[in-house]
Amino acid sequence: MSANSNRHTASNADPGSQSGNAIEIADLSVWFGHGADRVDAVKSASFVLPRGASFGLVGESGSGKSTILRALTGLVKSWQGTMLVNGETLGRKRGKDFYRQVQMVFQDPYASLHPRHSVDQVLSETLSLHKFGDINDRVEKLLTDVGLGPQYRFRYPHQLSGGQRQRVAIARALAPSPSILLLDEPTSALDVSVQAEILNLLTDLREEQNLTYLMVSHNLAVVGHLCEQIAVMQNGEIVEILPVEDMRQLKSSHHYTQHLLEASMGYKST
Amino acid sequence: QQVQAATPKDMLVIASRIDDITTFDPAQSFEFSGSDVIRNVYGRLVNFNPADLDAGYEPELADSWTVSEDGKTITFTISEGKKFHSGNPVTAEDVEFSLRRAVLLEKTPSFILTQFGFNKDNVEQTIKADGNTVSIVTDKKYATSFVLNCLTATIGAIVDKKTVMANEVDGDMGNEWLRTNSAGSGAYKVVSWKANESVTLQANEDFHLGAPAMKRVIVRHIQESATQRLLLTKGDIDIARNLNPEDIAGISDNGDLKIHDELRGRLMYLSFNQKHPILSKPKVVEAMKYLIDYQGMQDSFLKGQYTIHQNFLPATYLGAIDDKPYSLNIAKAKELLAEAGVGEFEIEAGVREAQERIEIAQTMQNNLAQVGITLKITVGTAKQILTRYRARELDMYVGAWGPDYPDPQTNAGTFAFNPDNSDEAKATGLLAYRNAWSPGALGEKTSLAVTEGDVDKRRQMYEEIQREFLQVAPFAIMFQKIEQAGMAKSVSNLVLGGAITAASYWPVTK
Amino acid sequence: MNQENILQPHRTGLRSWLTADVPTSRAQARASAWYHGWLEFKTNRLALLGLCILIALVLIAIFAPLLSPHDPLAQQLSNRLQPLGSPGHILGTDSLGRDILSRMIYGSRITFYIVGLVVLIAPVAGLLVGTVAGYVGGWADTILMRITDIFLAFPRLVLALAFVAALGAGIENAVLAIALTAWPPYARIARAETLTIRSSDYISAVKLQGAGAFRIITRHIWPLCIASLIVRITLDMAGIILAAAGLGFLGLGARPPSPEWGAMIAEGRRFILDHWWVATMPGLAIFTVSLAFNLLGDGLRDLLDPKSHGK
Amino acid sequence: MTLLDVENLCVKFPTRSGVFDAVRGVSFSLGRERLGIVGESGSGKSLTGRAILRLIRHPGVVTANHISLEGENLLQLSERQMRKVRGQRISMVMQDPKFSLNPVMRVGEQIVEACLQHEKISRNAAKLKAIEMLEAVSIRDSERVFNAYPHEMSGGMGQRIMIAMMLIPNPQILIADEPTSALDVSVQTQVLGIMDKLVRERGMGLIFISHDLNLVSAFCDRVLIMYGGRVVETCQADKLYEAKHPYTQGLLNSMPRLDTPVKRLQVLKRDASWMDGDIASDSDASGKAIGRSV
Amino acid sequence: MVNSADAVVSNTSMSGTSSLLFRVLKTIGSIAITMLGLLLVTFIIGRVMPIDPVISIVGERATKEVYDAAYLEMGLDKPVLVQFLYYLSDVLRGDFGISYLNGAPVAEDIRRVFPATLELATIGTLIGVIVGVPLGIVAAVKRDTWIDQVARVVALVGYSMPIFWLGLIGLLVFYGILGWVGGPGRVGIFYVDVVPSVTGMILIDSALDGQWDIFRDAISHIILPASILGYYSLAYISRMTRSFMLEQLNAEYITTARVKGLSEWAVVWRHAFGNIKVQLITVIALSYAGLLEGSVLTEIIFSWPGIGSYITTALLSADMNAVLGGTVVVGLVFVCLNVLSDLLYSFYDPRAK
Ligand SMILES: Nc1ncnc2c1ncn2[C@@H]1O[C@H](COP(=O)(O)OP(=O)(O)OP(=O)(O)O)[C@@H](O)[C@H]1O
Ligand SMILES: Nc1ncnc2c1ncn2[C@@H]1O[C@H](COP(=O)(O)OP(=O)(O)OP(=O)(O)O)[C@@H](O)[C@H]1O
Ligand SMILES: [Mg+2]
Ligand SMILES: [Mg+2]
Repeated sequence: MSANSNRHTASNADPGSQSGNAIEIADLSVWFGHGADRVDAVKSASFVLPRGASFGLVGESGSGKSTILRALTGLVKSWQGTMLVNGETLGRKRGKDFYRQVQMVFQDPYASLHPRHSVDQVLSETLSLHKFGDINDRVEKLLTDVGLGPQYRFRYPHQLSGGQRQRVAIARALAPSPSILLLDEPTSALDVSVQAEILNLLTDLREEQNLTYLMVSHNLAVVGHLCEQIAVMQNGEIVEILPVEDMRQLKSSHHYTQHLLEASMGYKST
Repeated sequence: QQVQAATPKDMLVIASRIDDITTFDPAQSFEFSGSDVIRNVYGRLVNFNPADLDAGYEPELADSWTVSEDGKTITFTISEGKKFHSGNPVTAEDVEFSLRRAVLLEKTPSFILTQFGFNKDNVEQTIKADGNTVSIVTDKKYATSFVLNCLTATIGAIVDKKTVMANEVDGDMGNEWLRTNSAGSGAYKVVSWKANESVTLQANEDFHLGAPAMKRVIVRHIQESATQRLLLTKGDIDIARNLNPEDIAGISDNGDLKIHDELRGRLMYLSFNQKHPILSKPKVVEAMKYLIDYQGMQDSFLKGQYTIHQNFLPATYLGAIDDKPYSLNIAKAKELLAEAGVGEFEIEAGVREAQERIEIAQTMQNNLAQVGITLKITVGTAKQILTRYRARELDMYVGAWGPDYPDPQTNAGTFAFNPDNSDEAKATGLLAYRNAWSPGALGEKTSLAVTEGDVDKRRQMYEEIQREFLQVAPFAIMFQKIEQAGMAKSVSNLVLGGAITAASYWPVTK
Repeated sequence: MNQENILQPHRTGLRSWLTADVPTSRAQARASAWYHGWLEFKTNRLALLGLCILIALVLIAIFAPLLSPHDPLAQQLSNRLQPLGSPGHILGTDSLGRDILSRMIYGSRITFYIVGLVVLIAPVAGLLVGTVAGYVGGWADTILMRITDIFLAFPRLVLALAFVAALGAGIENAVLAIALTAWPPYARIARAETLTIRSSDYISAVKLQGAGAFRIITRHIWPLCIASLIVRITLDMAGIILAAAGLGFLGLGARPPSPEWGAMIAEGRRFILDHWWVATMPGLAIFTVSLAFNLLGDGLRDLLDPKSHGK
Repeated sequence: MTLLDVENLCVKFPTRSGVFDAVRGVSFSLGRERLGIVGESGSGKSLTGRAILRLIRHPGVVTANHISLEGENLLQLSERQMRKVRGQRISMVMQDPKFSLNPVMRVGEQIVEACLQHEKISRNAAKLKAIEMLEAVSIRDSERVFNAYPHEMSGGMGQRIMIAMMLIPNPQILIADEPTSALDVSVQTQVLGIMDKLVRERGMGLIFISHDLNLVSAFCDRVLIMYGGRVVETCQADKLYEAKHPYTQGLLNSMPRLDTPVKRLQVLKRDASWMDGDIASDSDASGKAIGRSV
Repeated sequence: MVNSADAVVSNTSMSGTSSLLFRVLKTIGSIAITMLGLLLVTFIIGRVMPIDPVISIVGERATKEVYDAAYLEMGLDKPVLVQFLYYLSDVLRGDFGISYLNGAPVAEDIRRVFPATLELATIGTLIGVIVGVPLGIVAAVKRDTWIDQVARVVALVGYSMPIFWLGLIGLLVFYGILGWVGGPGRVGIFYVDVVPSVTGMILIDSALDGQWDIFRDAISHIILPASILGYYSLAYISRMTRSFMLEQLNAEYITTARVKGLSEWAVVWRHAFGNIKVQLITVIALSYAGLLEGSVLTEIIFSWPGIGSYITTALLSADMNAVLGGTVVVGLVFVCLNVLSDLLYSFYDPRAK
């Protein structure tokens, strides 16, 4: 596989960031079930994210993109390999310290908010879990940060649109002031106009707070907009890692990537 | 409309609560429904004639008997020509075997015999057959009437030795086999018994009083009075034995049916625990007896099924008296309580889950409240309440007592006899003990009465005992049971056994 | 989605405070949520009817001394088993000549007491066991569910009797005994629900905040399991009241002369062929209560079910 | 030639806070062509499709001046007659294949059922047809899929099964609600090819609902742009990029493009005036109300 | 590439066979554990009861020697654990001891009373299902109309009117007044003990024996109590059916079915009902198990010698051997039904395979 050889290219690609890597993943394998039921969802994946980088994971459905994020956050327990976050090796258990550095935004804004908790409850619970003081002020600030006014503070999810829900989910992820944000298809459930708002928000936040992004998407255009580097996955393996510029110019060495790029240029009536 | 179903002419179908049957072995059976069956299946040395219960015991399997000089030995001459269902003749050997067996098996009712001094070790000497006679030797002199009355009890039934021993398992003297089978000489034999379901009896064509008219008797277990009533009115049964007063009233104007009343031996009483500091005051006990609405209850929810009776010997028993000094008198009760110097207090009554008893308790509660006594009623299953009663934990008990055998001793010996009142004695079989009451001189009189050979004297002694008992005992005896059986018009000659024995099916005709 | 109409003209008054699109404080948000719930609930006529019946019954229970024409305990043996509509006793009298109407009125107190206690215990216990089993999974799940099965497989009466045998008789213990036999089905429901909830993104999201199992179960899972439990409880309500009466048979329920409805039915059962009203009137009372609970339960389910808020 | 003509279609839902107008006076006509409908989420695209088939359930209310299928007003048909229209004459591919297939019925059974509903042929013949149809939507392992349950299918397969099922009775009109959203780009091409063929060779009318402006402009003949329950603009598909309505332009601009990167995406500024415009307001809608369709 | 997703799917479905054995083992294990727990609890209950088991056997007037002998014979002097093991080995041999109440081995009694209940409960459940399921479906389809409300009230009456009330009134009307059905008991008095007991269920026994008169008579006796039990379970079954159906009728695939032009009948029965079968099985199994536990009051009113009244009578007279024996049998049946419903579950629901 070309994945390992590309590893260094990835870290070289971002000279402007502070020293050190935000995420280093080496030889990560993840599986579900055991015995005959075993599904190998990720097979020895490796990549490196420098601080402040924005990294995209693309690939066909079921290729293990989400699984990598879930393994990183400890939601999946059965994995093997090495994972480093801000220079520290991750064990099986993740403490609160870890969650103060790494947060995740889920794909479906309709499923990621508790249907009986108001925005206020969601945010203040998160803040109090991380032992923050002056929760009131912080909640308001978070809401303004993600572009929701204080008028949304006491609403319940069913009173919000999809885009607004996704903003709340982002605010929740920002609450512990993490340095790394994992984004699992944050806009795929939204329509284009709302997608644009969320993408702009993410761009702004990254600039303001110097965040590191690891983003999963099947939409190359979205990844291309937000990321500097992308990894292409197929069937649990990372088949290629390439800078976004190469992608735009359809320069890729792997045939699957090539196929993906071509197809995403749009339907051609025959 | 469908035609009234009717039972066949030669079949008697009885609805009754028979869930108390545990066995048909006369040496073990100690329940009402069991004794009904056993009375019809087994002969005894002496027995009651259903046509004339008041006449007392008469010869049955024994032709005659003699009593020795010292009054300790009774010798029975066994009558000739009577046969068991198996065809075997009834012999002295069978009598010897049956009585010894009852002692040796040591089942619950064995006390009825062992109270005469028989035990495992001495039965070989004390109960002996010789030719066609059997002699029994008691440990001291007892009233002959007492001994013979006891022999009319279920435990006095004579079993067929050959048949029984042929079915012996592990030295149980046929106990297990007799549980569900019969080996008697009576009018009927047991065909089948399904617990909580039915008992079927088949007529014995060779019965020494002639073949019974009813060839088959089926007793079905029907729990509910209302269900019994429906079956009766539909003609699916001939006799319903557990109708409550309301259902009796409901069928009273049904032209096809009639109601048969018979005074039984069961008493309903209240008792007061003498361990209770207040209840142990004689005046308080007396006040209690004035707080019972005897008349009111007899005329309402007990209507027709209980009659006021305030002494421990049921009417028709030797020595029974009909004194009824007490009636509801709140003022008098207040007076007595004031004399005793007690104010308001609270007591707990234990009642088992029988509706009439719960209602008696509630009536009591109502009356007690009027003199400032709070009655807490604890309802429980029979076993729960009895367990506490026996452990002398209940302040007050709403009880019923049925005599074990047709002799005054059966009740005198439990109501008015309690030689050792200490907790260690554990004489839980005695009602006096259960209420922590020491009858004192009354107890001695009771012991004396059983040895009195002269019947009239003996009667007088019991009358005396009862009159005193009525005054001092912490028992308020209230009612005697009247059994009301609803039956088809055509059924006649049914005798339920009065106060002294069980039902007889052989005279019944339809 | 419709646009959020932020610039709504400001109205005054309590109603507008409650219906404000933009609540300004937690209290207002909560009150507003309740108020909206109420508005939605109100549209369900039948549920409203159920609520009214229950409120009426609660009022009857509270004001029993004022409402009942007679002392519920006053006996009059000479006046027993009076039929419906007899003078002074609209619903007749029972075996001891007590006024049935008065007894039913007082009995509502006991009924609510029983129902209240059981409802406080059984579903909570079931919820606890079910959610813990469902959320924690693995061994805890196996053990808890086996225990649930054991209790479920036990004849209720036997279990209740054993329980009371250990604790002693009395209405409180009877209620405890009923609760003890009633929780296993709730546990099963709660577990099934938990299994679907626990893998959802919003639970993952709180896990990512480092929240512990206790917090997730109590704050996040419980609120969602309640809807289906409510339906089940309201369906069980009649059963609970009658179970208390059944225990009365074993001497474990209310003590006489307490006018507990189930006990009244049991007492009246002897006369059912000739004096049917003695058992039927309290039976109708139980029917009314369970109907009311049932209607209310259906309404609450609609209200609480997160699916009905889909959009 | 016009197959379907819809005039002033409205769909309303009574809610606590008053009546919610989900579709407000939509009018269009469909010939033997590919008509695309685009618009943001919640703009009433799916409801328009369902309303045509009279599938809006109580308490929703559908009104229109007329919905005529080859001159026959669907609103006036009885429920029984309507069942003859559904599937056979107008068919609809539902939006979410995951929830739109019966989970406990085999895939094949569901397709055969659709086939037998309108055609008197033997079960075996129907099965053959079904398998043929599955192959047509490029499902390779069609025998296995025929005997499989929906949960064993991936999202993309589900979508193709759905399409096969709806095409099998040979409808005159197919309403396809986001039929390719879960498909891999290459399969998407094939599936679109089939629909394209049906339109061109058999003269089927196709209503193609989608989010994807690029796809619609490339695939369809005409495009309706919906906003807030109304059609705000109709244009030729190839002229989509020249659309005049600010909403349409906004949509186009807010899409990130792989070939032309921008620093910030343009965000749609919604204008209250888009909600009402040149189209008749619903108050004068005089169509026959259907109290309760289905 | 496209079909890589398909490959994953087929992969998982292939592994189904090997996990079947695992599932069977697991099921057997869980039955065993549950039964062991059940036995432990019954054993503890037997000890906890404030009733002296020795007195129950020897009678209250027994002498000290008799008492002590029985005490030793029953092994009550041994450590509790040893006693439990004794109990366990007895039960495993099918020996529940002797009933104090009627002196018979409890196992024998249960063999007699359980078939009676089984017969009654089975017919009751059948009635409950045959009426309750369509009622629930109609109520769901016609949600919030008067039909729905009537169905609700009918069900609730079944639930909240005490069962003996219904029973007695039923007897009075159908037996007493109209004479349409047989009276209390399992067969008429002439037929008692006529057919040989093979299964203990009179309907089956008489049919096996070709005694159709008795069969008819037995039917006329069972129909009323079974209907009353059926009414009771109908209440529960119809409510649950309704709520399951409502959920399905709102599902998207129902709209799909309508798009195909299917008739309402096919939509409701073939599609929606097909999806609730699985849940219904669990509900029906639970309610069947509840009836098998014995509806004491019905059995009493109809003089039906079943396990419910057996256990209750035993309870009332503190016949602990009978209570515990009955409990174990009821528990076993319950657990088996549970497993059976799980099996049916995996049979009917493709997703559970
Ligand atoms: N809990 C699970 N148990 C078993 N298999 C799982 C589980 N979660 C995911 N998988 C399998 O792991 C593989 C990778 O799944 P993953 O969700 O990471 O895919 P993805 O790349 O995110 O796809 P998508 O674009 O559809 O979200 C898939 O084959 C999936 O079926
Ligand atoms: N049963 C209903 N009750 C009330 N409102 C409804 C109902 N069904 C749909 N709506 C509302 O109608 C509007 C239009 O819905 P529709 O499904 O047509 O949107 P859409 O354009 O298809 O959106 P998407 O692209 O997300 O599928 C939405 O706001 C939706 O919330
Ligand atoms: Mg994913
Ligand atoms: Mg849609």
